[in-house]
Amino acid sequence: MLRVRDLAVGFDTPAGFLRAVDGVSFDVHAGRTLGIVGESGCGKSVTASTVLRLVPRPPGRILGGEVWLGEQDVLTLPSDDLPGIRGNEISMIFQDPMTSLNPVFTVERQLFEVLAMRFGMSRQQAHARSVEMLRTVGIAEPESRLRAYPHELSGGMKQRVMIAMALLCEPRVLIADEPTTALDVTIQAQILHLIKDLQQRTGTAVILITHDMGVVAETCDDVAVMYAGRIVETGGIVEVFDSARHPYTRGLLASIPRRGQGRKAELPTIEGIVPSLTAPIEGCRFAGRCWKRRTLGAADAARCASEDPALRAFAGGEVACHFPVEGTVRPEEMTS
Amino acid sequence: MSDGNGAVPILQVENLKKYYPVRGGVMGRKIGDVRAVDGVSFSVREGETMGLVGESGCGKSTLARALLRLEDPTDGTVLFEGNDIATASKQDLFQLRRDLQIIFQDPYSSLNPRMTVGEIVREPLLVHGVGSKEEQVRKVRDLLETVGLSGDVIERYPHEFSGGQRQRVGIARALALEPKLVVADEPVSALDVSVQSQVLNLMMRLQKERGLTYIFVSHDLSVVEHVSDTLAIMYLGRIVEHGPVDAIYGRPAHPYTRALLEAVPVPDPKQRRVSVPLEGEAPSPVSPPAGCPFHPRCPFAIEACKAAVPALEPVGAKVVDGQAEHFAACIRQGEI
Amino acid sequence: MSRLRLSTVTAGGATLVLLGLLLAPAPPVESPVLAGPEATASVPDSPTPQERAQAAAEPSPQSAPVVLPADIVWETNLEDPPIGSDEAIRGGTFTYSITAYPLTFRLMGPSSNDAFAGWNRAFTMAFGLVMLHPVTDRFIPMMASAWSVQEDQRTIYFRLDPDARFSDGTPVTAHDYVFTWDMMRSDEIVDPFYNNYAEQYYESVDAIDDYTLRIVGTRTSWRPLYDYAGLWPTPAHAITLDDDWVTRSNNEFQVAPGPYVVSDVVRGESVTFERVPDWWGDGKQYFRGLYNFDRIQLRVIAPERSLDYLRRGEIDLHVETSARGWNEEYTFDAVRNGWLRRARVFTETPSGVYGLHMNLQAPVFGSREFRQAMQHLFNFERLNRNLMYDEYYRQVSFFEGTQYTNPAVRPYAFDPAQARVLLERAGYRRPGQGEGGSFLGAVGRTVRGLLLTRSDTDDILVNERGERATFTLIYGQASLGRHLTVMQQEYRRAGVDMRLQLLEPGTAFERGLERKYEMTLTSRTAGFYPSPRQYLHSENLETTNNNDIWGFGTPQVDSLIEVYERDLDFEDRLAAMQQIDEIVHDEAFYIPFWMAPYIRLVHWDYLRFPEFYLPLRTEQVSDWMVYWIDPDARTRLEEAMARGEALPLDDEIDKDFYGVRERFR
Amino acid sequence: MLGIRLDPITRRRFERFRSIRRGFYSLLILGAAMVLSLFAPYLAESRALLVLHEGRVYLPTFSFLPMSTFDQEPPAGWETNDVETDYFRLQREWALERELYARERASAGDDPAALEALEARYPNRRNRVFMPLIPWNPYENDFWYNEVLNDIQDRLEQGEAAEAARIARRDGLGELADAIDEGRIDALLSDPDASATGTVVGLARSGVLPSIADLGVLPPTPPDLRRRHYLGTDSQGRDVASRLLYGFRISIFFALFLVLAGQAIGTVVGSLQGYLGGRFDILSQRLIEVLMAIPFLYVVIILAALIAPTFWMLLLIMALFQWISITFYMRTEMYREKTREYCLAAKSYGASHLRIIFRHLLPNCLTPLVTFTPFAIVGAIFALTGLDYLGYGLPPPTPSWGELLDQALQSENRDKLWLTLAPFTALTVTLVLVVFVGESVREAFDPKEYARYE
Repeated sequence: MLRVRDLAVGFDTPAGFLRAVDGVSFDVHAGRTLGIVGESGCGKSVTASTVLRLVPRPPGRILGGEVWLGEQDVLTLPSDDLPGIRGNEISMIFQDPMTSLNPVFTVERQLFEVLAMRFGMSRQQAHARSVEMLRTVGIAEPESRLRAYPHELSGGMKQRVMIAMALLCEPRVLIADEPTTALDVTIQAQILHLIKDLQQRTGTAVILITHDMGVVAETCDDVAVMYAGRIVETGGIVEVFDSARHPYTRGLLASIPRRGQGRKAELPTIEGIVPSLTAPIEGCRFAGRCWKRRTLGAADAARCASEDPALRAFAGGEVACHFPVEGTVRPEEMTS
Repeated sequence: MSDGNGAVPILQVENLKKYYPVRGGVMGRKIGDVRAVDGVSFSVREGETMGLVGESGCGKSTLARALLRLEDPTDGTVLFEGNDIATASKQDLFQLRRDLQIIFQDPYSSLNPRMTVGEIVREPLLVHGVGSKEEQVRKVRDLLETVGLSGDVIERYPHEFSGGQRQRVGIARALALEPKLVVADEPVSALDVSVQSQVLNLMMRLQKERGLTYIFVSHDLSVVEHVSDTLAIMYLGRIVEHGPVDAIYGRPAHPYTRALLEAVPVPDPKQRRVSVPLEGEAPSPVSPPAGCPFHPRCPFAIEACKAAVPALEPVGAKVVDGQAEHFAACIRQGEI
Repeated sequence: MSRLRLSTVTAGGATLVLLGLLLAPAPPVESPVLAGPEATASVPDSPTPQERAQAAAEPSPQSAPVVLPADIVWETNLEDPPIGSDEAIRGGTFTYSITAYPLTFRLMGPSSNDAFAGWNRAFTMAFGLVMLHPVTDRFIPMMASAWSVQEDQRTIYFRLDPDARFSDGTPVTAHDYVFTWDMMRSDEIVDPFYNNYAEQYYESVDAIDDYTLRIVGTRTSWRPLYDYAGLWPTPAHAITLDDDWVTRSNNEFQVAPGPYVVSDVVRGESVTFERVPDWWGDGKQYFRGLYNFDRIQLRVIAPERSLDYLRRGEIDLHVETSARGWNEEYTFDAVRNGWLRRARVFTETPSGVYGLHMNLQAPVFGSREFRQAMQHLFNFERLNRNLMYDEYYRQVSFFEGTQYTNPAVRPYAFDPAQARVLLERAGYRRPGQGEGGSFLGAVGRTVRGLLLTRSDTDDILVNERGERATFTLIYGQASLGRHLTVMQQEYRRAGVDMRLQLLEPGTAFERGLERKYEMTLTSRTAGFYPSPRQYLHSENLETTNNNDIWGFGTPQVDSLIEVYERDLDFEDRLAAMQQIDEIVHDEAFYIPFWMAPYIRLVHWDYLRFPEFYLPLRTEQVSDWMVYWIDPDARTRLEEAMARGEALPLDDEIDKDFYGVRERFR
Repeated sequence: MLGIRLDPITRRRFERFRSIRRGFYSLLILGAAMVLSLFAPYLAESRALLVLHEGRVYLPTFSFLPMSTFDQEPPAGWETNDVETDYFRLQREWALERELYARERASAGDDPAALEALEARYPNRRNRVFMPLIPWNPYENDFWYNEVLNDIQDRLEQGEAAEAARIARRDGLGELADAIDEGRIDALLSDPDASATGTVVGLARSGVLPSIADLGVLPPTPPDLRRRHYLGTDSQGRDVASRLLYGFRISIFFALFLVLAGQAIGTVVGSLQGYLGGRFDILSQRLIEVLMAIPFLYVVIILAALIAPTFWMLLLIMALFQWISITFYMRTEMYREKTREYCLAAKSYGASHLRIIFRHLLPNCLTPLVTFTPFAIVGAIFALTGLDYLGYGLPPPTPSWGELLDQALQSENRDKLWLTLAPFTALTVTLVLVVFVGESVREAFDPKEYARYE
């Protein structure tokens, strides 16, 4: 449904030019959910917005790559055609529903604009459709909610309205950028459930961007793990969670406190910090923090520092590591 | 409630209330109350960690701040080593503050961007006039090294640090006056998973080394379970369940606790939930429902739940020294 | 610049409106427009409380039947020369400018005192019983052919001119005067000024027969004709006085006894007067040579554009009010060729008090020597030469422009050396030069120099008590700022620090009246007869808010004022007043400024004037219509202009028939 | 940077400001002009900077030296001891002696007696006067243009042709001096074509001697290097350049003091409102609203009419109204900033309210203060100029731009371009510079990049 190839995006910052996304490729299939996970600053949100060419300029710049939506490359489209893509073919839900809804218009007005623009609906038609859609996203008393202004709604409610808006146009691809981060766990569960439910009904392809491994595990079919502007590992959800090959993915999964892990025991951590993306990086981006590398011989360790690993196919997925991890690893090994 | 296993209760909270007036009109007349914290009682034993869990708006942050009298409580007592913080005089409070410190959620807004790290950590020492200038500087270096930052960073400004490092600075500041009790208000919520584990490890190490008592406020049940000894679950300004972590996680007595635990997404794709654990949203604290505040969402609610606010009652038979340890505020706790 | 004219009549006031011609009162201009250095403000000139009480105590003569005294002696005056010229040629249309279109043609009631009202009064309606001859200063007949002032000095009998007719042909009778008085007192006219005037000045107005009138004033006066002959006839038959009168008569052309009536108007643009055919006054001694035009058209033209209209030939006459304009603008061909003529005609009218006033109650001005020093430091010549084109004349007398000036009084000459002597006598000396010499002083001056004010007040004189020779001058006329700052520099050079404070004009005026100032700059208009009591009598000292702004008053002057007010002998009065003039001069609390005793005229060659140009007592060209249009000259001018030829030039632009200028030398 | 350690935000903003060249250079120019204007008495002053007389050095800036010091002739009516030396004239008088000496020395030959007599005739030729760049103080009335010809005329009429020539030569009227020296003057004056009135003024009018054709005029006079009126004189013959300079000094410092005072009060009030909140906030806010409803200019005019407005007094009056607007910004800043956790942190270890406000909150709330200050300065300059224009500002003869503008806009001065252009240009340039600074500051402080989405 959506094929992204070698996407690269950079930003001008006071500290210099920053390559936020550097050669990212992935596919999304109809009716499936791709989770893009990673820690803050790894480039996952930039990737998502670049798919819609929503890069603020300045300071942002799309450096290269292709985004194929069917037979169209979104990145080479004339900018006049972009509104036809946005909302219609690809919709997006943002993390903060408050800033995504216009505070001076009622919900109905905002939904009406979408419907009028996309389908040329009259007010009556739009109203009926809006009520129906709000009901679909699980809003009780949709008639009265339509007359509400965004600030009169709770966070969960606003996110539901956002989803309703995103789905009004029956998009082929839905990008959800941290849709539940601002919400409580119980509400999060409801929203995630809603997205899944709707996806099953409409067959939309979903890209779910999140930093929460739990949410990914709960929702996604495929997962792509990003680190420092790159995808370091990708594959089916079970494969990645059960037997991650990349030391980073391993470390990430291990550092989450889990039930029954032993209370107050020391948690495995990934030491160090994400490298600065303003300076060119030689070799593997994770090399500086890699626990695996510390277990390697001098020659192999030097290779990590000098040679940039490409994504290689592995059983059930792809991994960008010269020395992928296999089997089980004890937490202490990762920490040392 | 006295000590169960030889540990002394360092903090005893009785019927603590914090109401915010709702004002209106030109001259700001009071027209109502927001009952952010509505009659909370619990105790914490020295050297232990009490987890405080709840969803946004449940009053847990307000409670944390009221404990330290960053907000003046409306009613109730907060006995710290026998001194009532809630009514302490200015001078007494000033002295008490040395023993009570707080760590904040947002490592960005909790550090003054215009002060160097050294100045930030030194401020409490300056305010309390601890030691000479040289001693203070030495102490600041020691503290920074204790939290895992090199002493050379004192000249640098917060923006030069990552979120995890900033949180370490915040911890160093909290430790500067060598407190006995530290309230950690969502200390890792804003951090990435890999960093989160680093900070949690640090906090646990400090507790061991310094015998600190923590009140650990969080909405992340996995984290709380990992670090806490006892747990209090809040809903709409009240504690609905309180007791040892194992007991609560093992056999939650309150339907809300149960739903909350179920809502947490587990980072294991093989354990996916099928249904949504809890419908609806928490009502506004301005107009809480009559009776049990949870009854509108509670799957087990009966007519009697609407009648009166249920009190915390001991759960099961486990009693230590004639005192129950596990409490829940549900009239049907035995039945479900 | 001709003196800007503010109506000087006040509540009950007998001051001149159109000087000499009409004794009829006019309400004060409501908001005095102050323009130019000579602008003046007026202040009430009301009867003192004592006088009013005195008048009230006397029994009213009204109760007796009105009969002519048997032994009545009629007076008239036909000996004085005519006002106009015998050479005058009748005919033609005279076009001139007014600043605003009239709001009404009435003379009483709301809005009846605008710029146009002066013309209306002078040419149509407000024809009083007698008038003052503008050259001899004696009363001459106007509507009345004879009069008789009784011994009580407030009862006057008038014999009306039987020829007098209104413009509709009806004879003017004594009843028309009674009607005027009734009308002035009526509520229907909605005019508090006239209501008040009629009550305060007239005890009774009675018609003895159709042509005999008796007027009784409210109080004894040594100038009863001046005070009580101001009524004009109103055609009782043409006016219905009711509640609607004010509105109805707003735009009504009035029936009037004068030589002209309003005949034609273009709303917002012009008003035309037309001469009454066979006007009854033609041929009367004092109307000869006057009112020569058949038509007078007044066009609404902004003052600053008036010269342009003249140059285009759209008006016949322009009065230049700016010294700069007079000296710099008349270099164009029409003037050089003698097509347009310029004349600066010297006249003499009371100019009132105008200059700097020192508050005698202010400590700094307590010393007469100090005040005299201030006089000697006033460098009028410098101001006149360098800021005013040498166009003005120093005012000297307290009674400037009246018959009571003391010719012996000379202005204080600019003499800083003498001023220094006087200042030293008053105890003021230069401060020691210590500051300037010492190192610390030098540092101090440097630091101060670096700050915001120049360190130029160091040389201000100081007296023994350490008080500096400093005072504040408050003033309301912003346009005078430049003259004052030049003065200020002159004073400063002599070691006197005069600070300037510009106030809102009304505030400055009030502060003067309340004597809340040290030095102030104000002016007062004056009547034909000076009224020294309100300015100089010690009775004013007890209160404020009167015209004695200096706080002056001595028993000597009080008694001189008594002489002036009570003595019926002119010589005695003159001696008293001249003595007052001298005392005021010696006391030196008033630094007289300057005046312009002339009218500057620019006119086309065909507009002709008598050899004396204008009568002596003329304030503005509408006062006396002595000029005329010469048709031959018009032809001659048109031919010369067509051929581009010059006409013979005048040798002398200044016209000083009465030797007015000599008095200022 | 200047030895002061700036926190990184400030430093970044400052660097950003510096990188905006227009604003940065405007600030440099303004700063230089302000510093320079502090030394105005050494730039524009009728007192000489230095006089060398008979081997002695005089510094007239620091002391009153009467005319007798240098045997200068006083103006008519004055005594030598009373009047301060006219240094500008003295300079020309001494220069004239040098000139004449040089001329006569060439023809004197080598006769020692003649040389001695010559030396004695020109005793001042070795003396020197050093005048400031603009040899006029802002108060001095120069009526030379109108008076010098009359002066010469008087001398001629009194038969003092030599003195007349001396004056003419001294004041730079060489052509006229030559005509007198060569005895041509009588012929010229009696020729009606050369002088219609038979006077020197008439001679000037006819234009026969072009170098005096512009004399005999009343102020305002156009720019003229001969008298060193670089920008001409105003309607009282005062040097426009000098008045502009002093006017600048007063305007800019007045504005600066006013804004500083206003911002200080506004910051304190606004901070307290924001920090304390509650009743205090509401009550003070209502009070401010009442105060705001008072028409400020009108009040100043009324007050100015009641008390003599000195510099500081006017400053005080205007400061009473100046502080209001900034309180709104400081209040909201404080409201926002006090909820930040670093503020709570400070509270948690017992920092006092004052410490929290001044050490922690204020430095983080200064953005509106700094960004609004340049615009407030513009407003203050405008207000002062406006008041002066109306005549209710600083009392005359204080040099001020508003007063100059007022003169320029008088109808009789409409053709005197220099009068209009000088204050207009000065005002425009100053305000544009300040606005440039302000815009740049704002840009430097604005965290937003002006980004555009496709």
